[in-house]
Amino acid sequence: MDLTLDRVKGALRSPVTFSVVAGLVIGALFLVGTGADPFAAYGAVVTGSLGADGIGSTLTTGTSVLGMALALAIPLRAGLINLGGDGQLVLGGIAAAVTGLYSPLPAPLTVVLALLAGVVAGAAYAALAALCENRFGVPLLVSSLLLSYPATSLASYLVRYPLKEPGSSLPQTRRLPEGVALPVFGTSTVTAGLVLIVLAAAAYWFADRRTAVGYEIRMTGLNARFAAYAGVERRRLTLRLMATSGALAGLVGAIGVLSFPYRFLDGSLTAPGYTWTGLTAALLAAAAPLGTVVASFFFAVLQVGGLSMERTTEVPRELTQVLQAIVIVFLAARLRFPRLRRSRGKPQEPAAREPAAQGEPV
Amino acid sequence: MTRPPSDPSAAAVSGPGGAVSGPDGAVGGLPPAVELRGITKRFPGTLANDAVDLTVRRGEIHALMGENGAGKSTLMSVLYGMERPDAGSIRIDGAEVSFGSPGAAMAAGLGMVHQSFKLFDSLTVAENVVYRAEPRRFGLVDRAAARRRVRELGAEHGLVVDPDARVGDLPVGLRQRVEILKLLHRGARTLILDEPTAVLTPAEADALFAVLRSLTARGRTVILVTHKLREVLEGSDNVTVLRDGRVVARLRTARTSGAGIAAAMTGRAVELDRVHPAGTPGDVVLDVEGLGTAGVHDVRLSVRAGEIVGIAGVAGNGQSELVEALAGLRTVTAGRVALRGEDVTHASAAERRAKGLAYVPEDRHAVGTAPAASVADNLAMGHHRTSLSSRRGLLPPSAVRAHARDLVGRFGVKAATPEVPASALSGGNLQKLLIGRELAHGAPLLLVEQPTRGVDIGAIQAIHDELVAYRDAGHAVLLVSAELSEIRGLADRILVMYEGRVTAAYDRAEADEATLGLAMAGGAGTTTGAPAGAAPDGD
Amino acid sequence: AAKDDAADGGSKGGGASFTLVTPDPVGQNEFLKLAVDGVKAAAKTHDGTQKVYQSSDSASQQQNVQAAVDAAPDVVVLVGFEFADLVAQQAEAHPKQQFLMVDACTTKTYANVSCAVFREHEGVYLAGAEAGLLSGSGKVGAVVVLDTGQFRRYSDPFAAGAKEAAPKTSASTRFVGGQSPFDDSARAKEQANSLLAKGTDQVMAAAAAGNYGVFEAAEAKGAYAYGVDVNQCTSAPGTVVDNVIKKTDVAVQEGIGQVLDGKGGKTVSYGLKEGGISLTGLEDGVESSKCVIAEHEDVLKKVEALRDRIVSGELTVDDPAAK
Amino acid sequence: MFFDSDLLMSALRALTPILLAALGGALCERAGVFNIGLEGMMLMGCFTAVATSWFTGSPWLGVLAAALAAAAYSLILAVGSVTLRGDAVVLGIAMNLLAVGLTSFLLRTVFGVQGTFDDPSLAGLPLVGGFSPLAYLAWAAVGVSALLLSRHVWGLRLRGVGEAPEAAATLGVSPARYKYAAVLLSGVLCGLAGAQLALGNVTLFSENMTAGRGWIAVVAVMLGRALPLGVLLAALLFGLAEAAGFRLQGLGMPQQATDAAPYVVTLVALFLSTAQRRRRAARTRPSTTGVTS
Ligand SMILES: Nc1ncnc2c1ncn2[C@@H]1O[C@H](COP(=O)(O)OP(=O)(O)OP(=O)(O)O)[C@@H](O)[C@H]1O
Ligand SMILES: Nc1ncnc2c1ncn2[C@@H]1O[C@H](COP(=O)(O)OP(=O)(O)OP(=O)(O)O)[C@@H](O)[C@H]1O
Ligand SMILES: [Mg+2]
Ligand SMILES: [Mg+2]
Repeated sequence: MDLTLDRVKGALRSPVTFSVVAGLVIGALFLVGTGADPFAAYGAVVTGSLGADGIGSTLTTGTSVLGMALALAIPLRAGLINLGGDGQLVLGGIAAAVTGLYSPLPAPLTVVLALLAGVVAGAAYAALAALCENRFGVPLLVSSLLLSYPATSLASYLVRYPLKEPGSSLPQTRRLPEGVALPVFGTSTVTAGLVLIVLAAAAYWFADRRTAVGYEIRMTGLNARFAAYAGVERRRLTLRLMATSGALAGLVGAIGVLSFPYRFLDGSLTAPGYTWTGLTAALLAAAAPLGTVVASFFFAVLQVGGLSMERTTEVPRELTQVLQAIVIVFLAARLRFPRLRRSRGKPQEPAAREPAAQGEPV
Repeated sequence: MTRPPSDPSAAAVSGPGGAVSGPDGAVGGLPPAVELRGITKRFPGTLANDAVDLTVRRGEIHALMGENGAGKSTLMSVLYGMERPDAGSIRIDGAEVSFGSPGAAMAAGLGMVHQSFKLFDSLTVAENVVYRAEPRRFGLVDRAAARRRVRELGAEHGLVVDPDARVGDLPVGLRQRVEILKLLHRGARTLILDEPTAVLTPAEADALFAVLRSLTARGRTVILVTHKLREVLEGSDNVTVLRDGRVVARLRTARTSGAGIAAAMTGRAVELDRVHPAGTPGDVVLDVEGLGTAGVHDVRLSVRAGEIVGIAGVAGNGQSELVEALAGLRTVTAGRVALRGEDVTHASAAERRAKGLAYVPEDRHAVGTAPAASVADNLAMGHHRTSLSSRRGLLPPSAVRAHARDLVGRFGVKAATPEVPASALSGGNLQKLLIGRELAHGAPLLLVEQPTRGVDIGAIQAIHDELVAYRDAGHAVLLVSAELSEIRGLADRILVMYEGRVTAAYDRAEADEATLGLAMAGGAGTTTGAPAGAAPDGD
Repeated sequence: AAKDDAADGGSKGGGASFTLVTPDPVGQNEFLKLAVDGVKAAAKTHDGTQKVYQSSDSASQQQNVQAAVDAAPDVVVLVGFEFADLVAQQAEAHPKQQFLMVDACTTKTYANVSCAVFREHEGVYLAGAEAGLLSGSGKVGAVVVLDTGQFRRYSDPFAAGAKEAAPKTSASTRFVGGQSPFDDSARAKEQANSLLAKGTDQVMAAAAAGNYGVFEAAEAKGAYAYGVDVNQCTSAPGTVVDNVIKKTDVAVQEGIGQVLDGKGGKTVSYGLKEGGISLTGLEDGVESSKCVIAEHEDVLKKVEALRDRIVSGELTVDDPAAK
Repeated sequence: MFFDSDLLMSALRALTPILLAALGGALCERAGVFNIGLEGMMLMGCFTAVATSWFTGSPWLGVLAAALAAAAYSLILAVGSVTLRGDAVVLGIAMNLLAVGLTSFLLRTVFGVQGTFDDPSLAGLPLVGGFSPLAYLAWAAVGVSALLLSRHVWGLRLRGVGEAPEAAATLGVSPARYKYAAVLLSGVLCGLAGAQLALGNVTLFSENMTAGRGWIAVVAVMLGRALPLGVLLAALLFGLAEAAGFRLQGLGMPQQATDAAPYVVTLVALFLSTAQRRRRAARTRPSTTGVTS
């Protein structure tokens, strides 16, 4: 009982809570400053994203955000930052599109093959960034970022010339053949992609919590020298984590192509900024699996709700973007609510200090 | 041996060599260069300095000695304004002072060379020397003046260094010179050197002493913190010995001997001097031939099941590098390492562990643990691929927790729950965690480095008992320690490392402290044809 | 911000309702501004209400269209080729909902989807002819957002028109590209500079926000530029020769009118003939347009003749988007 | 001729904002703070410059305000990473996101438009010899910062702080003070970079108009090894690759290839320079760029 109370108090005092509350308060100040009603605005965000009309969009957006968040969280768990999510995402998408268009197999098998093609393309490209660090000493942060641009350009070229839909004025591939599509839930825009991503999240959670590999990844993130001392080989881990990361990004790309409008359209995978939103979510949760899921959902709500708020009120949706960034600034600085009573929970203190680095906020 | 009713070495205060003139001792009417009175400094859980009096006369080289953790560095930090004393007073040239910062101490004519160099590797010698005290022209660093200054000071004091060399490219001996030049540039009249020769070759050390003597000849004063008896005997005028934060001897170097100083230094709590019964050696577990790696040359040694082989030596003589090379964390450049008859010279750390090696590293915060991770996670490391992971790499949290509870109980680690982060543990408890984790492997070979550094007396005893029990269970242990009493109490055979080589090997019976102390200070003959790893009890 | 204005003077509720969904933020995008003007005018005419939903990417386009359809206004107006797939999907799912697509059309035809498309290439061709006639160096060029079929309508016909008017003219195109092709005017400006450096003295600008950059570059070099969608001569008087006018507002208004009259489901193509595409120089009020072309009546005469040939069907301009 | 003065001019114009921002990044790097928030700081500079120039009619006030605003914005990084010891990479990424949102939001609330604000009466910076005065300032800044870092007392101390803060502290130099100064200066430089972009290269503000230039600056810092001249060369390499790309379009190279070219060239240059550095010395200067790895 007392323990639960302490936990609740700990959670309330955690930087996550502080950052979210501070973000909301500052956002409210912005709103008041522009003459809007913060309650109405936040209300519109909530009803617009979680109401009957919005939940489908939230889950659809959430699929991509969570997918990219997982992709970036997995290496982040070991302290590696992959800034090349866009390139891996796009290559996954284009690989899936090519497979979907030219596979001779029956439609259901083609779907599976296209998903696999996306996964492989993303993984291979991300592994290239890892090789740049392992073999050439170019920091992963930079190599992944720089590699991202040529990948998006390549995809852009492919859909402009060799893969272009004849007669279309858009740089897009032909529509995938009938049936080469992920199953959709009812009349919504939510596809089986959500299931795949949720499964990936569950697998990540499982690996993180319950496998030796997950343990090694966590320990590498907390103290790389410690992990190396115990026999974890950093280069190999980097390569594998990046490949996994790219695989997930590629999967998100493939899901994007195998969902409406069932084709690869230049820029449509990257323009919504899932990579950055995903990275933000992963950072916000310190790459912890459940935290990443919660943060991704939070951002999907903000994005979909923000757009809805803009439609129904006078408040621009950039507000939600600002809110998102403020939350993460506060979190990075590990600000928290001041302690109310000094005497309590001494042994808890260091535990409470680290949730940004380790803890599950659940 | 049990602890005598009164500390025998206490007599050394008036010393075998005869006492120096008392703490008040102003010589020739001049006030002492430095006079510390009743300095007390307490850290949480440690009384680092306990009413220390220290008098340093102008123009002398005054050695400050004591075992690891005796409080030497703390005392110097207090003197240099980096730590505030809890009690006591400081006089410089007779005037009472109170320093709030190193800057203030510098202004009073003190200068300190720290135990680990405080240099900027990418900057030039001249830049390092004038940093924060730059000669200027139009607001710019007057590089010509800085260079000139380095040359002048170098010529004056025999500290020749190329002013334009990048400090990072210099050998340690020259870096040491740069440190001293830094002080001289700032006009320091009293130089404090904390273990300046720990990383120097004997030739470099000799050169340093020549410089120090020339400095004192010109009226400067040197306080030298060191572990090396030879240097003290050859280079210093007076010696003050600290033990457990207290002054236990004040000696005039000319009238004392290495044995006298060593006796004063090591009159430590009885538990450490307890000699455990010898082991019964079996098959060779670790066999090293002609091993070379950065800082280690041509090391030959072997460790057998059921024995503890101790490696004694002053820190920085290659012990850490040797152990890292054995553990697979450092590339071996020469020689061969065999573990239970299998060649593992180029095996990875993971492969060596799988073949039966456990390792307690020296640095428990940066290497041995992940302070931010929970106690349970820290205890699982290394076991996570073996005993704890059931099938196909699954690592059930329940197994990790059970393992943690087991080890916490067995090794008496004081942790509220296995979920608290390791950073919440005290140093001693963290060390117990680390040793418990590595012992729990039951690996045929245990490498253990400085197992009791910074650990309280009770924990030391527990750790020693564990190590002996481990040996008696038929495992091989390679123990690296800078604590002579530890080595003597535990090891069945003792090797001494000096300058990256094994320079002496003793049976436990023949290794008294004076002999060892002498060998550690490089007094064990030349490195050629050293007995190295050849088991002295011959087989 | 979302706009939910009862048209001036009109009473709310009684009349028709229209929702416009844009593919990008309206901002300073002249083309989208005209579309907004169009729905506003329609709301006024039909005594109704209008809303504008601005999207910024594929995800928000999808959400906005969904939201628009959910609210079931009389007409959902969509501007831009990006909506083709979405409209097809929604039209099928909601046969009672009327859609008006501007600037693009679904591949299949639906009874509840009306389209208004433009033949910009005809206007661009005329602008090219002006450029060919006015060029001193015999070199003309275009700075265009991206290398896509849609945007090639602003480069290829420009070259063709110039060559028609002055056969020795050579033409060159730059695509802005980069990390944000629609917003990066500094990049567009450098692209223009790279054309000007080669002696090009007539530049067609179809670079979205980058047009301002192109005008700045031309102005600095004393060269001439051509704008799009509306009269952009005011942005750089003395530099902008003429503009390819695209009367989106008219297309929206007329389209809505037809849908309300029950004549939906058709595709109307606007070109020179229909007056949906024109040049500022060919419209009334050239004199006060601040356009350079106003000083070149001889050129305008020839261009008018060329226009008449296109209108009469004697001359057809190749449409790069149809390739 | 393919390489002519126009190509160089074009490259120089394109690199000016990148160079200013990269110099700021280099100062931070030298002080031991990894600053990847250059893009965001620059964007804040763009908006402030345009807004101030619009409301006061003076581009010079715009430049000044941009420098001040970006410096104030950089405090997020200074306080967050130096005082509160937060992760500089996370802070930098958040600052980039925040700047995009904040400037778009302000664009709507201050100017009531979305996307782009452009007005013929918006006063831009005058051109002197084909370049804006800020371009000359940028080139001068290369020299000044090179001199400052290599020869000035402040620069010497800053380099010391970045390399070994505890060593600097034992000599009585406060590392925090120098780190703050470096971050604030990088703010000023990024503000100038933004002003140059929005009032020099062009005269308008559009959302996200920095278009990745801040990231290129980050890469230039790395490629130029945080040396002002190295940063200049890196920026020049990028600028030339971009300007050459524009030309190559004219020779029929697809837009997508010319888009990718500068990044590929940069990556190759990074490979070569890292390889060379590795060959040259086993001992490398500790760098802050590895903070998170
Ligand atoms: N900052 C600190 N906080 C807590 N304890 C400290 C601190 N610094 C030193 N100690 C403790 O004070 C005691 C004296 O340490 P000190 O560094 O002065 O020893 P030393 O004689 O210099 O040892 P060594 O020979 O290893 O350098 C040790 O027990 C040490 O662990
Ligand atoms: N060329 C020099 N030769 C010897 N000593 C010098 C020289 N220049 C300065 N010093 C000494 O170094 C110390 C500090 O120098 P200085 O006065 O320049 O630092 P400071 O004024 O504290 O610096 P700042 O105010 O910029 O932090 C002083 O004791 C000064 O006498
Ligand atoms: Mg020591
Ligand atoms: Mg010490």
